[in-house]
Amino acid sequence: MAKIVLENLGHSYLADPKGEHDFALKPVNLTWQDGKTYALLGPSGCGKTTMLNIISGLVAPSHGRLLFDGKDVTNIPTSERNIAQVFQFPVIYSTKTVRQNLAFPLECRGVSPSRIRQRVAEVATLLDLDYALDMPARKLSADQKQLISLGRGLVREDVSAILLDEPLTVIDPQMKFMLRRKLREINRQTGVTMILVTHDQSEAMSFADEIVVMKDGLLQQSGTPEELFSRPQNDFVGYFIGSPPMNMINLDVRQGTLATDALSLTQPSPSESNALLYQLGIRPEHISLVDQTAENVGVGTIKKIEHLGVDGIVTLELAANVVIKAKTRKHTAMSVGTTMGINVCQDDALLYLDGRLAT
Amino acid sequence: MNKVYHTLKTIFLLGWSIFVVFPFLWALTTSFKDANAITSGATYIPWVDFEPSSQGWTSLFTTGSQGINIIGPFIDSAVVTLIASLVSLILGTLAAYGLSRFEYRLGFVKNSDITFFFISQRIMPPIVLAIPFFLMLKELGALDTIFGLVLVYIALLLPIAVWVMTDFFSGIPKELDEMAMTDGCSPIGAFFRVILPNSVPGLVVAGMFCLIFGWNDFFFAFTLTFTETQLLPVSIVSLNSSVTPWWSLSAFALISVAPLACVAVIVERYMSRGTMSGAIR
Amino acid sequence: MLSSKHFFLLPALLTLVAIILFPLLFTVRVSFSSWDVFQSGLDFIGGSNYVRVFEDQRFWQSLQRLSLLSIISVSLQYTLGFALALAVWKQVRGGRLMRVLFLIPMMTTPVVMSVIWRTVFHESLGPVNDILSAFGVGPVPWLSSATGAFISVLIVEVWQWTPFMFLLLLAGLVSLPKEPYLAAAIDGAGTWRTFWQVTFPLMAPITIGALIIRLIEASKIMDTVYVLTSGGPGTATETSSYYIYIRGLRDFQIGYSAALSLVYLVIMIISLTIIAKLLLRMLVGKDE
Amino acid sequence: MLQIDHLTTADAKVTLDDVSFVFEAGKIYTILGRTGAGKTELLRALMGLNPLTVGTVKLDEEDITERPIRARNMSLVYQQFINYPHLSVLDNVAFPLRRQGKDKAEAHALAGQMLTTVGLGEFLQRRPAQLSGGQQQRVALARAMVKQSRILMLDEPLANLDYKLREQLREEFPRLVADNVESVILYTTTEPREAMELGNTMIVMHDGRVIASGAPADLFAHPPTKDTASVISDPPISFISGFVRDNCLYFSEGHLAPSEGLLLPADGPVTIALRPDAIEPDGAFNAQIGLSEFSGSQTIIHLDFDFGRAIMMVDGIEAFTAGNDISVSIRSEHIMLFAPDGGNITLRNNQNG
Repeated sequence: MAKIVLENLGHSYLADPKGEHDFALKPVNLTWQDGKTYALLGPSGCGKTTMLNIISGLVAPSHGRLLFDGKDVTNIPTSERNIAQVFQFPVIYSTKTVRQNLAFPLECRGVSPSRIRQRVAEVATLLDLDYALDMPARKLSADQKQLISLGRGLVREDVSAILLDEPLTVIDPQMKFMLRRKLREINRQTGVTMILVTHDQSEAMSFADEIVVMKDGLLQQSGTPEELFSRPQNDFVGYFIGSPPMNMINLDVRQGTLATDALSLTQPSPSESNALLYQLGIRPEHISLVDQTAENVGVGTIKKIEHLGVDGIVTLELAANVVIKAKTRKHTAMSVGTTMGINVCQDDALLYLDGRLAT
Repeated sequence: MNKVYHTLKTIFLLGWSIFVVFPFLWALTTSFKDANAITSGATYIPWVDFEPSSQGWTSLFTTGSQGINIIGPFIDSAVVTLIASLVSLILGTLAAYGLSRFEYRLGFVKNSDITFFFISQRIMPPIVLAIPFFLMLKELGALDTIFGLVLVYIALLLPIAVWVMTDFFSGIPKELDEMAMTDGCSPIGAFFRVILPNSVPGLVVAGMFCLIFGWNDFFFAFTLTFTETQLLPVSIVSLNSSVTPWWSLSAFALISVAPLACVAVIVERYMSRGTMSGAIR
Repeated sequence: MLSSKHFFLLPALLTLVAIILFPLLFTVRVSFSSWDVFQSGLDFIGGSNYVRVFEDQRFWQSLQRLSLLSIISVSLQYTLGFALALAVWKQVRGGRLMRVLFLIPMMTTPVVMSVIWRTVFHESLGPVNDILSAFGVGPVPWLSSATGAFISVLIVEVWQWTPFMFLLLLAGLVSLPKEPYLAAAIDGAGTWRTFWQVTFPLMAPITIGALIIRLIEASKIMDTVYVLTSGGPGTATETSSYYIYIRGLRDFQIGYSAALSLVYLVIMIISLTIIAKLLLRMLVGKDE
Repeated sequence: MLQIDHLTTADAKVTLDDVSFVFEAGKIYTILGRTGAGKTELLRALMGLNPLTVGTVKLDEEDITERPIRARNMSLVYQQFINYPHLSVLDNVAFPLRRQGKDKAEAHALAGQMLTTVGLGEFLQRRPAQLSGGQQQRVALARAMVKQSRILMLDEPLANLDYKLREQLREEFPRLVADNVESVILYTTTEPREAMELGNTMIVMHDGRVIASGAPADLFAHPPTKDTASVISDPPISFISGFVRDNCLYFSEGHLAPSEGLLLPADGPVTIALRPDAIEPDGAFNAQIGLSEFSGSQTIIHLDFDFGRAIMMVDGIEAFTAGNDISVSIRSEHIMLFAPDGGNITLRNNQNG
């Protein structure tokens, strides 16, 4: 078990990076605590896989250092890093039984047979694989194979972290839910740090204590799901976290304040700002639709109602052709064409200057 | 440990390289020798060990009693191999596509049985077929002709083409031809407009295997031709059994293996790209 | 009802049936006749040719020799080919050149190269004995002793066909996925364990394919033998194909050689099927 | 109008079992079902790609069951991004037009227009392999739409795309197909939200059969069977096997379930279905928190009751610590009852409730 520190860590696949653009991963500083769950989240090509490969030791970073519990492991080979990894496609030793698969990492390390037996039994119980121990591993289903991969990491008592590289991709949709839950449970029971790489924000949110959002090799924001959701540091995080994305409404400078015709929410104009673009960011979930009253911060006409089951997404057109989306459970009682009052809590309306959250 | 391993690997690779090139180098140096240089025992380096002579090479292009004409056999070999390979490739590709996409049934015979029938022809020892071939070609008046050999070689190469192309086509998603058909192609049209243009790697690999096995065959050429048609392998063997002019023999051998040795470059490219793995079941 | 699917299959199928099936059936018929130099034509003598095959010691010995030769040579080709493929797999410097070089022997004509090998193994004028003598060994009777001739054939076969194994196995290696190797590194497996637990199982299907193809081809060996040793000295390197060739096309015992070749074909098919099943069970663990 | 009657297939891994339906032009039908429910098989059967053992396909009263694929005037977008690898993007989209006999200039003009519509106007000369997954799928969509075929089928077209890309294309989809007013549009998916968002009519498939169909909101509110309820619920619906005794509903012995407004069936076993929104914090039921997951603006809490497990969904971000005890209320107006054989038996005093 270990604390993982990324110290000014960056990587360029080019020998001589000229500028920002040449970096697959722009230098970052991050600290990951022992025993928590983390998610590296971003669209394809965002650098999350490069970061994972650096941590696993597949790629040696061109810049910076990687520390496990204060020890510099930047140039130490994978086998000596005490990490484990679960891949997108299940990797098992196809000629071995489940038991032999789980025992393999310990055998490689020369652990005594009695200790191996004990550890394998413990881990098998943890994974609910007791019944399958003597089956050939290749006969198991994809989600069970993923558990075996995980188990090969868990049997090692010295394991610092388990890396999960989009492990739910090939799992049946019905099983995804179960496996995700299983992963959380195992984290709670064993206290092993887990790092998940994914492009699916809901997967990241439901899994991780803390999420690292990346784009174009650049760290966008790192924080708890709550933080990312309620205070996205920039417009990309606002877009990427949450579905539908955060509404962004342009503001004009009017006599020292920022205002829009769409909503009667004003913001004090920040002094000494030379930003070109002022925007108000509001989560669709934070917009409540009510009958029109004088207290409303705005009114809008319903353009579209999408049923998503329990809740629905309502598209509204406000004044000055501003279109926003709101998420509600009362959508079944609404109809297209009606005009609704809009309420937004002042705290839920965030100010963005050129796409960055103004603090 | 790592160092020892690395050294062993280098020695192994080096040793094998020498083993591989040795016969070629020996043939090359021998081809420049004359009778004196040969009968005085093994020698290796021209000018140092022996006085080089070009008679081995010139004799190949001289006609008459002293010469051995290599041009005739070379052309015959090329014509037979190319025609047979081409026909096999065309027929084999069509059959492989059919077998990979449609269902055929003839009583209890299914697709897999037909595929097996094609491929199993490789098990057939040439000797089993040699005598009936001989009689059949004699019946057709095709003994000792290019036509007769082409016919036999098609039987020899067709299974190879079917084998490689069946595996190749099974790697092309069926959805591609289905899509072509929904876009308005007939099954035959889908094959020619969509599948064939995307089959170049498979065709190259299959074609190369046909060329290799066609060009290198000796047995059928040996039993089914005599004087009118002569392929390279047969001519060199007949040269071998008469007096042994090692110099001509070596030059002859080098010329006859040269064209296909060049093919190795192409094979390597396809192998490294991984396009070949589909060709192996 | 000639639908488009027949357009694809029929030309090849009919061609092959026309060229192969009739000769094969003809061979079956001939094997029941006494066709030879003195009596050409299709009479019917029942199964007496087959009885003669089962009493023909020289044939059964040639079959034993062939089995020994193919098993040893294919095993060597596989081991060496796999070793070479592994060695150049990740070789960057000079790798390309070496790959091309290692492939060349399989592109060359076996009989042509056998002609060269004959000069190489020549007892007094060849380079092998010359080099060996420098180490105080020899002269080795390469082609004139039974063991020497057998080993010579073996060397030539290995030289010629190891590249084929190399080709199939390397093509397999380059298409292997990366993750299992990373997993093995993470699990702490060394080179040796990684090979046996990851590379070898992943390569099992290709291994089986390659071994079967080579065994099939090796069982037909005859060109090399014909040129290199003519089956000699005595019958020391006489393989089944070569023996049948002597009976059929040299002695012109057409009927008898037809019977021989059919027995040989049946044995080939049966034993190769068994070998394929055994390999499948050993390497892939399939129970069917 | 497309009418299918008693479609039944054999052979394939998943078989269709007596599927009948009538599709109208200009509407989008989403076919929802889990993997292996027979969605793809239905599309393939319509296309003529899977042989039918029984059944007929009629397009505008004309029987086309035996018609060859190329003459069916249908198009299909696959889950994998399938395009012609050897053709440029423009030629890919022009391909079906050329097969219809249009000359090159006309085909290219129409294809170019369609590609502009799907947002690929600047990539006309690229090869499909040089595009991203989302762009490749747009090419496939353009090619399927450019023909203006009578039936446009999409087989989980977004399944292999990144989450956000999926969201974006889903949003654009209605606009993209807006021109195909003559077409019946069939769209398969495994995701209930996608099916409800995109479909005018939603068709639920299970085990090779159509088990329910109708307007998405209606189906969601009143699923006719337990299977339907379970297929169309995301997050999952919870089932608890309880029973009815003396006109009272029980989760289990000693655990009375709320039933105001419900007309209960006769005494006997019954399956009680709880949607995530049927459970709310604070109330008379005690449970242990098994796990709490954060998803968008909701928190999904897995609860372990004495009588079974259920999932609660709470708006907003709230900390629920796993392992803690919690009291919750269960709202009877969101309860559904199913007979043990799976059929819906929920009856309410007030049907609007």
